[in-house]
Amino acid sequence: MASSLIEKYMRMDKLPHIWCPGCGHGIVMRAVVKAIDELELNREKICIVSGIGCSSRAPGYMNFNTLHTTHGRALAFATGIKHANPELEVIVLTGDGDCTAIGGNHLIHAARRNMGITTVVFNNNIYGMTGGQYSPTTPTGDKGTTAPYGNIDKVFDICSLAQAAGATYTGRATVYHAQLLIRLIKDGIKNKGFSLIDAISVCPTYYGRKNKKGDSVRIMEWLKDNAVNVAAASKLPPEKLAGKFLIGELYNNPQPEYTEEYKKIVESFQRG
Amino acid sequence: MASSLIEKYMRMDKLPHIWCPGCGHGIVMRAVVKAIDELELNREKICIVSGIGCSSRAPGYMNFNTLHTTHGRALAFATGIKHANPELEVIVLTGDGDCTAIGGNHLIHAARRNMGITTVVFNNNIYGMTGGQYSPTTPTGDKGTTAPYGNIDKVFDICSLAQAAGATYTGRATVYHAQLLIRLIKDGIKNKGFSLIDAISVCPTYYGRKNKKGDSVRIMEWLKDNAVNVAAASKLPPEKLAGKFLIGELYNNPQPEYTEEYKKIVESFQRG
Amino acid sequence: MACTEVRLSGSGGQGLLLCGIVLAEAAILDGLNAVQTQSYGPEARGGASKSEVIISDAKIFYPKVRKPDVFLALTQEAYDKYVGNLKESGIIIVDETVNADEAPCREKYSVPILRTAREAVGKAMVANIVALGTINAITGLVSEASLEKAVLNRVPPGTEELNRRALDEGRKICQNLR
Amino acid sequence: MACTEVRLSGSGGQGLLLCGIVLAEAAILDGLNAVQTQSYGPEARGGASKSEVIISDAKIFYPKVRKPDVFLALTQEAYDKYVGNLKESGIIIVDETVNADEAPCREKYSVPILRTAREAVGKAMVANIVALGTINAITGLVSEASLEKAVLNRVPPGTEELNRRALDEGRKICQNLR
Amino acid sequence: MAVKQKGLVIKPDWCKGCGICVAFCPKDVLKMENNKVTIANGDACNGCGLCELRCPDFAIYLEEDEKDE
Amino acid sequence: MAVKQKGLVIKPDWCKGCGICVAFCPKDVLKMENNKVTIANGDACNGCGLCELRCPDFAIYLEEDEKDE
Amino acid sequence: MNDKNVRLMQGNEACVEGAIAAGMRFFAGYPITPSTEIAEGSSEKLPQVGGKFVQMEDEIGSIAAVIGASLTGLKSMTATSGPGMSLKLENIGYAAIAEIPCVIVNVQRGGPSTGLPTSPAQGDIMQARWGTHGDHPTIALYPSSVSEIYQITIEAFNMAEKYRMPVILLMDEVIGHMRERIELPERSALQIIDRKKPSVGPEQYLPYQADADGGVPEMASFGDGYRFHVTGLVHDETGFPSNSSEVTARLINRLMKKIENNLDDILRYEEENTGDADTLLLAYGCTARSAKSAMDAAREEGMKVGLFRPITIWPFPEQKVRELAQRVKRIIVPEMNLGQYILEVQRVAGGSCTVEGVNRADGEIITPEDILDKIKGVF
Amino acid sequence: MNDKNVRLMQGNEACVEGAIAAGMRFFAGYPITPSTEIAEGSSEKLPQVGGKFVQMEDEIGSIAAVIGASLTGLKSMTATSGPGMSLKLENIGYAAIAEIPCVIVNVQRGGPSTGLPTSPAQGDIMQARWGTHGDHPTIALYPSSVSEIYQITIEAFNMAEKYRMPVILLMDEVIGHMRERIELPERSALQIIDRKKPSVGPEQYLPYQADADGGVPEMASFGDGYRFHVTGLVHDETGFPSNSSEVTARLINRLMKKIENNLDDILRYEEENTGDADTLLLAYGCTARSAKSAMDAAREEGMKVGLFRPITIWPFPEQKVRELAQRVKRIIVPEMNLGQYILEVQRVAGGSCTVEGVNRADGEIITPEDILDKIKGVF
Ligand SMILES: Cc1ncc(C[n+]2csc(CCOP(=O)(O)OP(=O)(O)O)c2C)c(N)n1
Ligand SMILES: Cc1ncc(C[n+]2csc(CCOP(=O)(O)OP(=O)(O)O)c2C)c(N)n1
Ligand code: SF4
Ligand code: SF4
Ligand code: SF4
Ligand code: SF4
Ligand code: SF4
Ligand code: SF4
Ligand SMILES: [Mg+2]
Ligand SMILES: [Mg+2]
Repeated sequence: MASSLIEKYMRMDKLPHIWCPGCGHGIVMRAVVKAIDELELNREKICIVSGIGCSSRAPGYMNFNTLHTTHGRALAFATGIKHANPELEVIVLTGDGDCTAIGGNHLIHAARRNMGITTVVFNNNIYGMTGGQYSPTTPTGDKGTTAPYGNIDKVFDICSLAQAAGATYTGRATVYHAQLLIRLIKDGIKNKGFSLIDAISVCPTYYGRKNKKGDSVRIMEWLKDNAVNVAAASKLPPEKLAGKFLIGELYNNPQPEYTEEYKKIVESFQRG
Repeated sequence: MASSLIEKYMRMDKLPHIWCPGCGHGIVMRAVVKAIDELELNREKICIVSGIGCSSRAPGYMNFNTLHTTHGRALAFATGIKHANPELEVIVLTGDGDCTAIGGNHLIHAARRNMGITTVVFNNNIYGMTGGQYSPTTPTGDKGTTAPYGNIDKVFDICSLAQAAGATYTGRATVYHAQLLIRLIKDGIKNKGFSLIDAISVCPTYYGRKNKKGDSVRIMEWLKDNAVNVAAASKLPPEKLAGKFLIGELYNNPQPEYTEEYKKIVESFQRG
Repeated sequence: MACTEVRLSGSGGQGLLLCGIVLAEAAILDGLNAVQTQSYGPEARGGASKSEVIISDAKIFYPKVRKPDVFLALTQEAYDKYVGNLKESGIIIVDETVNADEAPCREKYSVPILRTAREAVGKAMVANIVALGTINAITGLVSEASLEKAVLNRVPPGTEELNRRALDEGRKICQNLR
Repeated sequence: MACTEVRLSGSGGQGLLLCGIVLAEAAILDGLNAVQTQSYGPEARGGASKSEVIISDAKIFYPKVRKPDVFLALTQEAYDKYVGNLKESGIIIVDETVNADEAPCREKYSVPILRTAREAVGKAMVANIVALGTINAITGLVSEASLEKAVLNRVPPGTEELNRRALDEGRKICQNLR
Repeated sequence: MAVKQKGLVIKPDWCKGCGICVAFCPKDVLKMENNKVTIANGDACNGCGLCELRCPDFAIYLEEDEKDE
Repeated sequence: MAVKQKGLVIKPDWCKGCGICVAFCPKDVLKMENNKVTIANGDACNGCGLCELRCPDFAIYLEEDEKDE
Repeated sequence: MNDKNVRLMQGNEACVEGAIAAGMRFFAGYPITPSTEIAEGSSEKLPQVGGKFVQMEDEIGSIAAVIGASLTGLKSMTATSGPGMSLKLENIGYAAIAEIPCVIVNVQRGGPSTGLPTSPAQGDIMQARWGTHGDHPTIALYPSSVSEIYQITIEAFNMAEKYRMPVILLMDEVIGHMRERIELPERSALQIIDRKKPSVGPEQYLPYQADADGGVPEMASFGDGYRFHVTGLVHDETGFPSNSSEVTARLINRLMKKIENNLDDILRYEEENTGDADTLLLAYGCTARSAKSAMDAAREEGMKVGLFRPITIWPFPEQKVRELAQRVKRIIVPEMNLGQYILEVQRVAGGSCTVEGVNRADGEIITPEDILDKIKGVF
Repeated sequence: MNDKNVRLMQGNEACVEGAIAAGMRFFAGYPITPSTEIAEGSSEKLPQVGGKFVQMEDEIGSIAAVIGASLTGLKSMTATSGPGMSLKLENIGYAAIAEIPCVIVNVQRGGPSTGLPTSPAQGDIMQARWGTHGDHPTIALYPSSVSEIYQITIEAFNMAEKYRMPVILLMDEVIGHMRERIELPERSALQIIDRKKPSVGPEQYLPYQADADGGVPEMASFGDGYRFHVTGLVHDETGFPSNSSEVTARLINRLMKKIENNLDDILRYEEENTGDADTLLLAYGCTARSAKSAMDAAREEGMKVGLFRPITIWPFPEQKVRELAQRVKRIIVPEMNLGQYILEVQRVAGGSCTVEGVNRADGEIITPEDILDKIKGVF
């Protein structure tokens, strides 16, 4: 027996999952099913799509229509799914590497088209699956197995990037702030267009170890201490915000969704 | 005989170029050499890189180290060049399709790394070379040969996208505002990190014709009437800005350049 | 006529592609076989361009024109570039502005196609349709009815009358010739 | 000894990969040939894992262990998963916490490797090095000197003393055994 | 073989011993034992559900009242 | 075969007749003839160089004074 | 027109028409010469029949979207040329291992790289078979006229749906771009094959359970009420990943067997004058048209020349070619490449006759004379 | 160690060491199992020798950056596995036509698609030859031990630089990941080849002018003072695009001839016991190790078994295999795929002997017993 939420939505025969002890991905995955549960969505009409990575293993555990694609391409597969059947609620679960490194182009274009897809980035600031190489979100100066002398790249703010590309909903929460995470995923799903939730996860095995940041508990404490809710942030003096990062709903500006616009073209022929 | 600028910097045996009458790309190409000339750069140390497209033919006409790569990949080739020899002034000439459709991922990552590359986008809002398909910058509602019923996609603001990704200098000018264009390219080259100049060009042959926007002269008149300089824009009431677009320097925030940061790692071993 | 090879040439914007398509379509309306091909390449951006048609009552295998029986050139550049390989028994039709003095073949017609379009029809753009009228008047490759039908099939709606006139004027030029 | 196949197994975090590498390196220091391989796969994320070494005075071609001569298991899971295929003449060395009652082979040693690491050396992490000491004391696969040198080659700087002690304690366990 | 107290359920075979629930329980209800979580002080549990919310392995949760059925 | 007047040079074989220079010359110096640009009113030219700046085909330009040499 | 079904049509246009007749309701693509008209035609026609078109950001996204749409129940296609084909290969492998029906059109141009974008070439023959990594089955079809493009596009969809796999349609630039007479069959006369839907309920459904013949699993669509899992990892009958060597062997073998066991159904070819031929021309696509002319000319001169034209070029029509090789003295394989398909012909001929190529990789199509010269032994 | 040059080294590590010894000063890559250690090792070692490492956003960017860096004068390499290899193909074609030296390592894993990411396979043999579109030359090398990886990586760089082309280094997961004894040669004993720099000044320099032998043009670097143009379009000796069929034929033929005319230099192989053999094992990579054991065992039982191990697997050692085929009764080709290299062996054997495969595509390596069974005719 597991909790009724898990029993209801997970593929019980695949659990316990393969993720390492303390891996944040389990917290994010639970947040996704919790959001689905609270929205009372028709599960037959939910399609969960991922790429390749530790995070991208999530769909295999989730009892919906699930698709595990190639590395970086989840959003492009999802675009085909949503366009083919706009009735489906398409949710993409992806990693920081999957979504913003090799998959960066599909991200900005799905956002630009405002495709009706909700993307949840399991952002652990590292390539977990391949063993700890730095990713586009590994903080500058941190180490990875391919950055033995410290990463000199700048990092993406995935939400800003998605917004600049055209996303109509963005938000960020961490695995410490799991309640907020659930709310943002719900709001992201409710937005008809392209939504992106940057879910700050934790990879104790590679990111934590390589950077001597300790175990999950210590990293989560760090997340707790350094995240500032946007609402609070607006009231804080700049010096209080130095070195912190924002969580909460960052952008919400509904605009015409792609498949609804396409439908108008198709209907123009059906009427005619 | 042609003007001394052209004689000096162009491969005279390749001229006249192949672009259509009124194609804006020639104006942009001239602006690039003019900027180089005014900066008095050492031409042996300039490397011009392009992808594939009408715009990407430019390097073939320019008498520097020139590289015509594969569609969308100019910035990735350029990254290798700049990293291999940071002394080179690397300038990427690309199209809206080349840079932001198939090449979108390389754009955001070159920007993120703040690679010392100056990118000039010959942005004619269409795929010229393949005959007029809509591009990520074709205005919503406009037609292309693959958007016979009007484009339903939203458009990229290439400068905002590059800035969100990490570019440290961005600016926009049009072929009507060629003087401004030259200045922005100069300032972009002067910025040590990643610079992007969105050069609004004109494709009378496909974009103009498909959208009944008239010939180059008419399109350039439209550009003149609808561009607002950022400096002026800040003083205008919002209603005056509706439907207009901004030109001028849009962002300028120098930050450590990639190859300079890398050099520090290498030097740490040379000292040791 | 077992198999006739036609090469239509001019400058990029003169609509010779359409010209070839219409001719091929007319042949098909006549119950013949036809294959139409054209040159692509960077020269498609202006400069000389050509469109080729093979018409035959038998099946057509090799699809490219090798030795044209009929050659049209609306510009000097196109003429110079594509006049080669003409069959000795071939027919050359050129706009009056084209110098075809050295033409290698038997029949040669220099006709005011561009001027007719501009002046008699009043639209330079329809020179391709004028040319079709002229070519067919000279060669009789396809039936007049099919040619007209093919033209009307392929031109933009609203321009039917204009094009019908262009075809007519094209035909007429030849009457003066004979 | 023509060719000895060694399989070292335990749970993901126990450092058996290093254990295999050190053993192979020691063999090379002794002038022998050695090949070390390991299991990759999703099980690399925790669960049982193994590292394998073949040591031979001749060249080694086929690189995978098929019938181990020496088998180490630090956990029950690893034991159960990898005990198969053992050579009848093989040697089993298990941590005292592992139940190896049904072991299919001649020689079997149940030794307090994990406890020794924890208590005698004071660092659970060095169980792999303790195990090396034990294995070599039992099998004499490589020279003591080479083994120590290989350990010191491969452990993080600053931990040399700790690891030397671990090796020593591992050796000692066996003295009690014999 | 679930361990229960006050609606709090632990599924030890799924627990990977990361300690997250222990660290962030506001009432210090939980503790680690042999790399598995156990209930140290069940009476103190306030049913806030934070342990469930943050357990990456779904190994600890609050039993729901069977209200809907 | 360049056409010159008042430092203004036209290179007719490169001119593609787009009319940009004509349309945007502030002094109405230029005009189209047979799809090529020509100088209609050379005396009016103020040497602003806008025609050169915007000619996509480098077919019109102002001759530089040979100052540096 | 006299007969309203007779038309002048461009090859690329015929591909769109055939696809729509076959039931295509989804197209994702990225423009590239000389295939662009297929995307353009699809963007125009699909909304008219309630279908969906999308221009993706690149070719990788296009094939990915096509696979996603196919999994959602729509017959799907993409079209490209060499450079785009090279980019699609990873996901074509995905479609092969995950058994997703789709059609990929490659209107070939001169390569490698950007090469000769507007010139004809037949340089992607071997790529169609071996381009993606790993062992995988391949069906590739190669029409040689406009009307055959129409018909073979339909067959491509039929095979894709029937065998649940990607089918590659190789085309020549010259046929894609030329216009030719086509007689469109009545819709009712077309044989259209749809994928087999699950015959069992969601509880019993195993998405990768071979059917009774050991071949093709039944296919549910996302949203149908069957909640199944699809992955590009090696997987068992349930669709979930497995590392077992047994499962792997079973999967890979079944994938290959889908083809090997159905060669009779999959292989399409045409032969002419092979009965008494001592010289056999073996050619595909536009080269076969030149070969046909060359054969006719040679026959007129009394030479015993035959023609074998594979339409299914992959799988290779091994048995048929072996038989022919045993009957003739020599096989001539004209190709607009440096010799690709000829390698298989040589392999299968196994020394029983001479096998010679007529090759051009210079952007020009092989003429009947080129082939005739070879037949006559002139070089 | 006794001899300080004797070491225990991992295959992937040996690749990095060999590359640096060969003069590699640039690496761009994207992590993928089982090749990742090559990127990791390069990121660590390159800055120590003044070289450059960059982790790109994907595999396409990686090969592009490698080509850019090579054009700028640095010896450059990238490493990947099947899925990444499929993505790199378009630009590998670019390197072929634009003649840019570079080394591409493919540490193979089970495919197609994501397949079996951590299992060994030899499924990308044909892809290495035919993966990219269009006709192009290919050199692919295939080491079978850790110390051979070191040495062959150097050879890969040498051939890349000498022939100005991409060279593919195919590796087995099992050899990439295993650790083995290696004796590092003295640096001074290594033969390192650098590209030929222009022998003429910038005014005379034609970047694609064949050298005296009709082969490889001299190569300037960007920034050297030669302002040249490089394109992936078909181009003439000046480097500028051309549509001429004559130029095209000349270019493509020269590219192919660079290899055909230098087979003696390019082909590497090893043979053992082929003198009296009636059964020949033909195997590469880790499979050759099993074949060697199987041969030894068979010889002990008195069977006349020989071994031919191509190290250069492309170009195919055609003449050598033909000779051997004429001498032996049968050739056995063990491969960890469904039969790829065997197709070439069959073609070249042309019926002169039996050619049989021993195949596994299930994630396990072929054992000596698998091969021995085949030798003995047991199945
Ligand atoms: C085309 C391709 N390139 C590379 C890989 C190897 N690869 C698998 S997962 C991964 C990175 C995963 O990182 P991320 O998306 O952040 O997920 P995480 O494992 O950290 O959750 C990489 C590089 C691959 N499978 N396919
Ligand atoms: C991989 C690949 N895909 C597609 C193409 C075809 N292609 C060539 S240029 C181009 C678009 C060019 O558009 P843009 O970059 O805006 O340049 P423009 O021609 O408008 O100046 C396309 C799609 C190609 N050459 N390679
Ligand atoms: S490696 Fe990192 S991301 Fe992957 S399962 Fe382990 S902790 Fe999670
Ligand atoms: S097609 Fe458009 S972009 Fe290309 S040359 Fe002509 S006008 Fe310029
Ligand atoms: S429900 Fe709250 S109080 Fe109770 S154990 Fe969990 S976290 Fe602690
Ligand atoms: S959070 Fe979950 S897995 Fe971690 S210790 Fe608590 S119950 Fe165990
Ligand atoms: S702008 Fe240049 S090309 Fe256009 S008309 Fe003037 S001179 Fe001619
Ligand atoms: S220089 Fe100025 S004034 Fe003179 S022609 Fe040119 S645009 Fe007109
Ligand atoms: Mg990650
Ligand atoms: Mg454009």
